[in-house]
Amino acid sequence: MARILQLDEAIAELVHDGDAIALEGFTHLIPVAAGHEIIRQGRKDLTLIRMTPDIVYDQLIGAGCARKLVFSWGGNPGVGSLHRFRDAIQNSWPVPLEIEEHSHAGMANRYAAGASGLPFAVLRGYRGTDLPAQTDTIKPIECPFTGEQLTAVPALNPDVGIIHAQQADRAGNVQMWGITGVQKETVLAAKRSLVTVEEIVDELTPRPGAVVLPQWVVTAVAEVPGGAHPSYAQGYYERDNAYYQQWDPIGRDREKFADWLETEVKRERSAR
Amino acid sequence: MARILQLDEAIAELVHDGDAIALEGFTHLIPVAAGHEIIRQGRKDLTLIRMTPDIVYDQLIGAGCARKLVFSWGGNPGVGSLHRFRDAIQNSWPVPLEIEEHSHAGMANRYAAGASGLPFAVLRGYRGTDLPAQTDTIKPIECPFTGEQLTAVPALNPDVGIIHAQQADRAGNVQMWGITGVQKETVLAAKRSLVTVEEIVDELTPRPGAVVLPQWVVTAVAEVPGGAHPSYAQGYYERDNAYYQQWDPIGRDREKFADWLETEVKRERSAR
Amino acid sequence: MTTEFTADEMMTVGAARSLRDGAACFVGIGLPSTAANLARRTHAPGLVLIYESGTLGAKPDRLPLSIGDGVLADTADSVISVPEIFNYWLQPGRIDIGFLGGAQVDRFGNINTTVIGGDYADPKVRLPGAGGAPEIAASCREVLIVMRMSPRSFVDRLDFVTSVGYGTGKGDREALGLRGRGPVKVITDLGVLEPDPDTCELTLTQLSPGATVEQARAAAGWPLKAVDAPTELAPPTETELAVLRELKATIE
Amino acid sequence: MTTEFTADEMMTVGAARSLRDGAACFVGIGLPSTAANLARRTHAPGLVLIYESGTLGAKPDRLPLSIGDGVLADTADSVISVPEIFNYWLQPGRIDIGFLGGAQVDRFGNINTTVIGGDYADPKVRLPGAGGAPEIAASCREVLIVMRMSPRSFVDRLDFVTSVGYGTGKGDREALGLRGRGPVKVITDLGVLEPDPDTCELTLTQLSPGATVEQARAAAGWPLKAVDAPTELAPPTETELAVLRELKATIE
Repeated sequence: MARILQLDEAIAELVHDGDAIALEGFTHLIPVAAGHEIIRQGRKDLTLIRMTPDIVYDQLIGAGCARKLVFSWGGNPGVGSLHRFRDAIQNSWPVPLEIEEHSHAGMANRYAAGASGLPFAVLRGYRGTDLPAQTDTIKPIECPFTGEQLTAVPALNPDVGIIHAQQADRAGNVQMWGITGVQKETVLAAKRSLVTVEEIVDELTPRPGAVVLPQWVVTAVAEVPGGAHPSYAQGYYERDNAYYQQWDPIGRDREKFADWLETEVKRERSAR
Repeated sequence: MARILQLDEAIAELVHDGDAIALEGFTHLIPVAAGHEIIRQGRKDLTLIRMTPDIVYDQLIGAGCARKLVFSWGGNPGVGSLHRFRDAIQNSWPVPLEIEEHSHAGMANRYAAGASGLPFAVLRGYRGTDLPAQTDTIKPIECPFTGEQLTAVPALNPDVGIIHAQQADRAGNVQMWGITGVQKETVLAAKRSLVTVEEIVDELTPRPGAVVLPQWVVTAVAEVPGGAHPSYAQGYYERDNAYYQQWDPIGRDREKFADWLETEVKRERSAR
Repeated sequence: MTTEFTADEMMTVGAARSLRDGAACFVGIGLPSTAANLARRTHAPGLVLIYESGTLGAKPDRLPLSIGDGVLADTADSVISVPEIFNYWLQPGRIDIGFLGGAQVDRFGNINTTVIGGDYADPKVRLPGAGGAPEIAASCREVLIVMRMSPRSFVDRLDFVTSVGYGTGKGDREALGLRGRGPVKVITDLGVLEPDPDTCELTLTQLSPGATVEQARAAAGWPLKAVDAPTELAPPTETELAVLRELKATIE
Repeated sequence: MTTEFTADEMMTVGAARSLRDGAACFVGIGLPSTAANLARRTHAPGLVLIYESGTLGAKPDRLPLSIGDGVLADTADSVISVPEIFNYWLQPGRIDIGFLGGAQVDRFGNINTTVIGGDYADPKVRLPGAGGAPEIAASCREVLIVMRMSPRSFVDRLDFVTSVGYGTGKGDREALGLRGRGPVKVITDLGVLEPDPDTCELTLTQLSPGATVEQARAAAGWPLKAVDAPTELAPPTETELAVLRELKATIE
């Protein structure tokens, strides 16, 4: 049932203003090109969901696409802060940004509950921390058998789940390998899904450690070689660590960021 | 940390009278040889846990090893009833058998909760059925966010989890492939674990679809070629469908069963 | 000229015809697996077969002998754990069609596969139990029930409710939070029953070739309703029969 | 003759020495990863490295640059999903040792990695947030905290409790249902703090070579307790330093 689309077609069709969207990929296979296409198409009022908002979310936030961020760790890994994120929270620039903050375990369980068709998940987490006081979506729950106090978090069911994978076949079956994070859960929890892939192949060859998403749970597949850059795609290319470093001064400065938006994101389009 | 033991040593050391034990394997990789060794060692008062109690549990029950069965589907697949199981329930022969009955989804979630260190799991299940009235370990639970009514089941944490796998290496890392059911959860949920394997190899070669259990979560490994017979071990041998057929008349008759115990189970020992 | 066929063959063919191409189908062993594999080889090559052992998209080249047959794992798009098959795939309602059978069914499509006679603690007959059925009945978008009709199996009152169809009637599924539509067809040797749109009571809507409404009524343990003029099911085609028999031959 | 070494090198070596051979260790990027890989190359070849990206038993031949570095997946015993790493592996308490750092720590080993100054809605400094830390702090059998001492980071009162050490003192962890032991050591550039057995208050028990109790007290934002005669940490050995520097060279 998955349709093979161009990236711009897929974003135009699947992502609407006001949607809650999740771009996932844990260090590996981050769907950056899809994020840039969302910026190019000028989407607004998005709720951005992601365990580890990093550069691509800093860019979406700086471009004014987001009204809310749901997350568990926000930073430029190994480099420092996300300055567009901070500017949005602290100065409402370019638009105000609401946040809903969790831990990794909480976010992972929220996706798993979403994928499972349950309204909530139970975990041992958050107890004794200051997070529950700031986040409505963390509540205590009691074990009906032992009386023990645990924590409940509501399911995440994004309007659109977007991930990047190494391969799809022509029917839209997807295969990814290496670190696969919460990508399966993101697609299964979402109402609609887009998988950008390094390449479309005639046949998927089973591989150790591979995660396969059958075509009938994927809405659309777009072939976007290099679509995870500056993150990496195991078997295709390495992480571009310099890009992460170079982002820091750009992100720090509104003007440099505006230039980046004008030149880099537009350049990418013409390169496609 | 896994120790490589002989099967009889492993059972002697790990399985005690009165323990709750789970032998898992979903059609594939059923740890039958381990079950027979438990019969040979004459364990008593066991709580036997298994989603699909089939021949090996019929044998353990008929041999008088069990006082309780926790299960979700009891039958000789494709053949018919488990007669030793019925004789125990209906006639307390050779000893009374208590039952705790669930659905597959409930049992799978109970193992998953056990593996997750949670006291219970939540699922959409059992509602409207007569099971909750017969089973103490099914309770309603309300979503703290939506108010929706769901079902809670308590975690399973067997004293001993026993599975069969294709391979282990000399450090006790285990690899299995094909249909792997709830075997990972069984080992992770159990206080102690035994993995019988077709062979111990110098090095595990990663395979598509393989599940790996690292040595530090396995208590003991025993090399038992053919240890899943009459079920099958993918890549090693096929299911012995005739054995399942032939079990029916043996299981139906107390005397034939007694003969089987005397001859077959003892014969197996001398064959090892 | 039509070839001779058995009532079981008609049931299997009827079940197979109910499977849309491209649908994802939760398959149990026996008739459902035969019907699904027949459909995949005839009108529904894109049917997605899912077995509760964790095989997604199995494409067996012979009939599997068990739900955990190696041929299923060998030919699947993906093999996943049993907790995952129930939690990520069945429970959220992403599977289109589930097959169920049982020892007893009632007029609202509720099913018993647990105990018959006596009471739960001391039954006359102890059946295998629930297995995956309660959650298949709850969560598949649609359920197909396949059972031979007889007054002992189509009963006025179940001895035990293992899996819920329409409960005590229309609206019960919603009240219980069951999100699938429930049993949309009961395929029997004598014909097909479908829930009445207003009451959800199973009603005879189609007859197998040669069967009559009276036969069907005699085979039900409650006063079976029937539509005014049940249609007659088309007999198995030559192709359906040939493929079905070829499939069955692989397991004999 | 001893080689010159930096305070950071001493911290890393101190952290590495705290890792028992055969232990399963939940590793974050940076100093913890360096320490764990140093330990694996010196006294603890059987150390099991677990990264929250889902790599169980990674054996990287160079220092990974991120917790999701490809070298971790390539060399792991098994790569699993992120929900699984938290639910099946961290939460049940099967991981022996977790490393944590932070912007602020208090006298009971509670940690802040969320906000500094102002309030939550309008902070002076917005930090990355929780990540895996709260559940690492809750569920690892033991926690090692590694942080440089300064009055800005070793504070009397946290601006935000992201991860719980001993809460407000002895007994709090049990009352909260946190099943790991909590922070057993805080490894700093000046020495090592350990919880007092009676009160769980962090107490200076060991000094880095050349450091003094007075220096440590000046670097803490609360009146730091110290045992009567803190032992002095052995300086890094030639081997430790050589291996450490070789490791660091792989990422420069």
